[in-house]
Amino acid sequence: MYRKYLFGYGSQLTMVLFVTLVFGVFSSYAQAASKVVVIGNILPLSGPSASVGVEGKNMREFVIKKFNAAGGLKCDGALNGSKIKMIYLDTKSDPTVGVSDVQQLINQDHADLLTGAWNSGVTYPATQIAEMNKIPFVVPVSVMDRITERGFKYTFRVAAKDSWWTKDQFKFIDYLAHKSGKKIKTVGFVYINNDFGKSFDDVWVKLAKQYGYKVVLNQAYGEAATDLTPIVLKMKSVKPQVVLLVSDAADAILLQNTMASYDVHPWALISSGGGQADPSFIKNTGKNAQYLFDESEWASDMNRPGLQELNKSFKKIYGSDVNGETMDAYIGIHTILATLQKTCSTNPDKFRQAILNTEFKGGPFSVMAYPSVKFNGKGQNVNAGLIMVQVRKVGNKYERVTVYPEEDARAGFKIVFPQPNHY
Amino acid sequence: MGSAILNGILMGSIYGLTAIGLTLIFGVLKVINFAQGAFLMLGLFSTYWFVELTGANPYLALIFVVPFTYFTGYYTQKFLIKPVFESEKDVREPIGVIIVTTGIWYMLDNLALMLFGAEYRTINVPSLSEAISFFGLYAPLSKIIGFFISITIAGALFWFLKYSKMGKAIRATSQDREAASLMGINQYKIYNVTFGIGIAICGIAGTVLLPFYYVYPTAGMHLDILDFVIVVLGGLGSIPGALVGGLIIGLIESVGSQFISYSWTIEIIYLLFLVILFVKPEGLFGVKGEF
Amino acid sequence: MGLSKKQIKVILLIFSTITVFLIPVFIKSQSYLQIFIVVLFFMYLTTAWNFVGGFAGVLPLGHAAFIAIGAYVSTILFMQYHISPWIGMFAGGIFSAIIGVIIGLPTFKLRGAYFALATMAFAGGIKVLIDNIDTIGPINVGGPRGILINYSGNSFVNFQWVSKVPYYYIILTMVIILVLFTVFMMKSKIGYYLTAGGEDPEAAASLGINVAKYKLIAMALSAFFTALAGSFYAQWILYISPQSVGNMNLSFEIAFIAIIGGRGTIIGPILGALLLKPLEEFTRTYIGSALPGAHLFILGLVLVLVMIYQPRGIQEIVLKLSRKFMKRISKKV
Amino acid sequence: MPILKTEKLTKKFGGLVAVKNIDFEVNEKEIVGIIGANGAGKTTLFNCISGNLKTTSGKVIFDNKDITGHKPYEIAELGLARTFQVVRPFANKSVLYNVTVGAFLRTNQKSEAIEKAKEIINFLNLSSKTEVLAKNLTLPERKRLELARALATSPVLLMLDEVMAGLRPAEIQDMLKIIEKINKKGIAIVIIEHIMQVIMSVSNRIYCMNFGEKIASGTPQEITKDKNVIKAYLGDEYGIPEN
Repeated sequence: MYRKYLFGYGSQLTMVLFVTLVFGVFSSYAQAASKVVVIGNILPLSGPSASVGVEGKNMREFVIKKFNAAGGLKCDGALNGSKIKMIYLDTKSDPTVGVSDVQQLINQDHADLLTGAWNSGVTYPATQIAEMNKIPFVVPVSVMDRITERGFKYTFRVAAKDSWWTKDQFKFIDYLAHKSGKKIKTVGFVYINNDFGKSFDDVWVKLAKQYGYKVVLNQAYGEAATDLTPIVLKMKSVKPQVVLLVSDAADAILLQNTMASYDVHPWALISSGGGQADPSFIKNTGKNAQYLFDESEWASDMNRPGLQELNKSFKKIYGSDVNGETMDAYIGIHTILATLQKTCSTNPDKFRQAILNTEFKGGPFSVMAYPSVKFNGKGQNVNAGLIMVQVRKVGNKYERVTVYPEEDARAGFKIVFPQPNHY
Repeated sequence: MGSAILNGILMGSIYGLTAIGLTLIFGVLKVINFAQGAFLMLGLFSTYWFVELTGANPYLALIFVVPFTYFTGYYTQKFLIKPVFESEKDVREPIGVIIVTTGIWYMLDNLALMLFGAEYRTINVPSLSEAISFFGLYAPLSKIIGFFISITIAGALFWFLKYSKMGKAIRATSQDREAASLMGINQYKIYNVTFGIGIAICGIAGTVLLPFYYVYPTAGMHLDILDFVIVVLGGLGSIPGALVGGLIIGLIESVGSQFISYSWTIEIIYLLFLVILFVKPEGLFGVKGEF
Repeated sequence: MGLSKKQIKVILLIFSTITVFLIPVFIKSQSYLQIFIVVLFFMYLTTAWNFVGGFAGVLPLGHAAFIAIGAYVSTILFMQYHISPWIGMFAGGIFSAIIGVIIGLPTFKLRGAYFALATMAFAGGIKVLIDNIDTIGPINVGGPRGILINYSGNSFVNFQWVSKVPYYYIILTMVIILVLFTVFMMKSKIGYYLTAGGEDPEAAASLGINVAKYKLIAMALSAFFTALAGSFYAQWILYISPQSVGNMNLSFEIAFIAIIGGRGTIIGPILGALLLKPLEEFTRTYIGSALPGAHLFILGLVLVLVMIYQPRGIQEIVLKLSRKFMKRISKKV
Repeated sequence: MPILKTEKLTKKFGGLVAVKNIDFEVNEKEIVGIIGANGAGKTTLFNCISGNLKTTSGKVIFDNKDITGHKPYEIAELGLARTFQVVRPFANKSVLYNVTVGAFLRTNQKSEAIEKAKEIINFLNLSSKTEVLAKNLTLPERKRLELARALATSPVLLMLDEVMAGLRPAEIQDMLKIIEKINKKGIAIVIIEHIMQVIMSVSNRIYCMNFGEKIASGTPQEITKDKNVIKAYLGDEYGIPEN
């Protein structure tokens, strides 16, 4: 009797497989060969991180359109005159999808280079696939330390890694204390319980010990948290002087507004990019976010040549200002372009050699916060530096104002510490 | 600590409000509406757009939100859920309806994503969000209003089911479908109305939440799971149960995180959920066929 | 020369078996192969889910928990104790089966909606638990950061290859074994009893069937096989995290694919995965980046339409079509 | 010698007493009828015996064993089979499949089970429907299938809950013949009916219930003459309905 079943299924299986096969053969024929360099982008275009994913995509489009319009690659070699073809795939912030995207980009779309992922959790396994296939992967954002600590040859990270972020945060606390002459004794940590938040918290705890701060608050909340009042109330009762944050966009907004509504304000609130850097954050918190410090790789008010023009033309097309996320995409894509101009080839080893031996500065790189991009042997940009912005009232609006390091601080703005309405 | 307890009570009642629609629909249709969170998101978005476009007080949005969500629910039941319901009439463990509601959830969430983008949005009404203090306790006005709306809605619904003609018909249908239809009650009409009311309550919950919450396409999902816990805790189908379930969850979250990390309170909630399911699956207030 | 229907079926079966085995020979593109692996992976998961969700007649919505258990057990054994994932796979399976029985004991008392919620809560609880636990004694669980499995070159013992081809054959073998197992099980007393208990527990009990016992057996088997897929996943993606192997959407997806295909039949879950996963992949690639959300909207729509117009799953249509097809062929040949 | 005996069996639903102090006996190889109007407590009594309902008080003794509170499947294993008032076949399975499920109770071998199932299908004149799905059967066929399935478990005692309901007179006659045929194999049978006449001819003894209580018992002849029965029951419902 089951023989009947097996045979029945066999015939159906065959039909479906046939269709799939035909489909596969056709689409591989459809791939026409032409002189283009294919850059595969994996980004969270839907799901929880969709807003940053879409922004990153906009900036990449912006840069590449201009680049192609200006005639594409101009270099000495085979690729001279080549245009860049960008392919975007959605990761949904899901590692499995990310890995499968990378597979597809490498094998089906024959991507020469890869970039993106945004979420560390996706970048981490995705770069491994790229490494196994010897396809260079330029990581503009993901900060998880371990991404560049596996001895990979074809993974290059432009962003600063998380241990630098945390280290600089503690340096900054020290600086605040020093500058204001106040003694800081207690700190508190509040973070979203994902790979990003947990990685930061681990280092914070160690650094607090090292700096001799007492940790009076160490609260994680899940991605599904609907009400952050309990954490705010706890903060109110233990009163840490400085509170460090890691958040995604939704919870950053929720936390900030809840703190304001309960009038709970530590001396300083220092966040780590992420949610607080999302453009929707200030839009949705405004005054409530005043005096918040956010660590960043870049800020729009930095006095850099060409920045205003860039911002203007970008805003004209996409309707939003250049921000930290889009700037990361901008630098990442320019690093790739500059390297390609050098090698004039898509050979991965030549790419590695060129990217490691170049110091990227001037031209499009002059809008960065730090002077240049320079990679070490592990593929980490060693120059990636961090700055601090503080949310301040400018005119009748609230803006991210660069306040640290001092030489980059916006004219007329001094750090406000401790914030005037602190507990 | 006092403020934490107060917050637990206020938030709890609002959680309860978000779950009332779910429990009502289950009580009558015996269907778990997995699209609950998506409809809540609909309530949040319709409130948001009302406030954004008219600049009116958020609670005024109710005059638009309630009919809008009511009819959305009414026609969702009529055109999407009813056909499956009918075809599954004789099935002992009907699950098709659960799946349809999940399909609706996917559709609504992603429709919102396509229409409004993934951006987070809030309405900022300082007078509502500022905490007011009494007897040394603090709570924002928006949550206090939310608390009273929740209690009022629960009470009004209870009254409606007990004394109005339609309410009696709904209760009759929930207790015995066949008997009710023998008595001349059109059971599918009753289902449409019940679904409409359930979704309208989601809409009201959206209006209540927005002044201190935010909205984006998947905003309802977090509350979805919470709502399942709440209704099972209180007893599927019981309206007072939903309120009490909400209060318990609110208090665990709010008071629990004064002692342990907030992310562990969710684990406690899950554990409690499982324990209730195993030990007392009818929930705290679950009297069969009663609200 | 006339061929009987049976002979045609034999020919088709042989042909399709050969085709399936030759796919990696024809399809050089690793990314197409990846799609085939994804399809087979889900075919396997839905078939394992079907033991409980189909034959035992309830709606489990927490199978991601078993995937997570399988993935974590084999990965922890491999990364920290250097035990081959092949062994870890079975350790994970057995552990998962035990958990399945423990969770099944009380949950099978619950009916319909409650059972669905209980399994969902169980899976949710497991995910949050892993999220909150960094280490258990000497064991490094990794909390929300997950565990990255070191890539150490082609090695059978380590269950690792650069090429996707071995993964294809492994998951294909797993699917074949599982489907054969299902076929034989469903034709045995256990299968008869399971189906009977699933269709009408009360009537089944009156025929002397200890329904709860057979449901538990189904649960244990389902949990065991699902966990094997978890271990496979870990070695295939080389990275696991509570988000990737334990999340609710995964549980839902497994259930939906099986249901759209046709639960409680052997062919249903297979067909579901065969048709839905490529569709999903296709819409995600070609629509997803242009209009985020459109692909999931389509999935929701398909789900609703299938439930309204084809509640027993698409297997019914396909069976009808293939019967017609068979008739035409046997006339012609 | 009684094969089944209940002692002061009582079942309450909340305040409602559905079955009250019933003493009931079935002897080996006997056919016993239980009659009573709708709501008299017949099916509840059945459910208490078969373990589908928990008894409130009293005892059920089957084959000299106290089976009060046993699970339905344990009771079925002991050799007490039953059918349901509303037939409950496994609708999407064939007749053979349905009956084989029953036959599996006494064997683990599939071939054996199928053989026995086929035998029983023949015995009940269903052999032309062997491969038909249960949901495509007519009502009388379904009733026979339900009977076949129960019979396949090789019971010592078979309890039939209104197997004639909804059948036409000719079909009822068929069914009665089948019941007699089964009984001849040595299987004791209990039949519930609310139409008395139909089981008069086959029953050795009859119990009459009203509002949960036993109001009379005895041979069919005695029952028809019993005052209580006539008063409570026969007045308005005696006789076979017109069609």
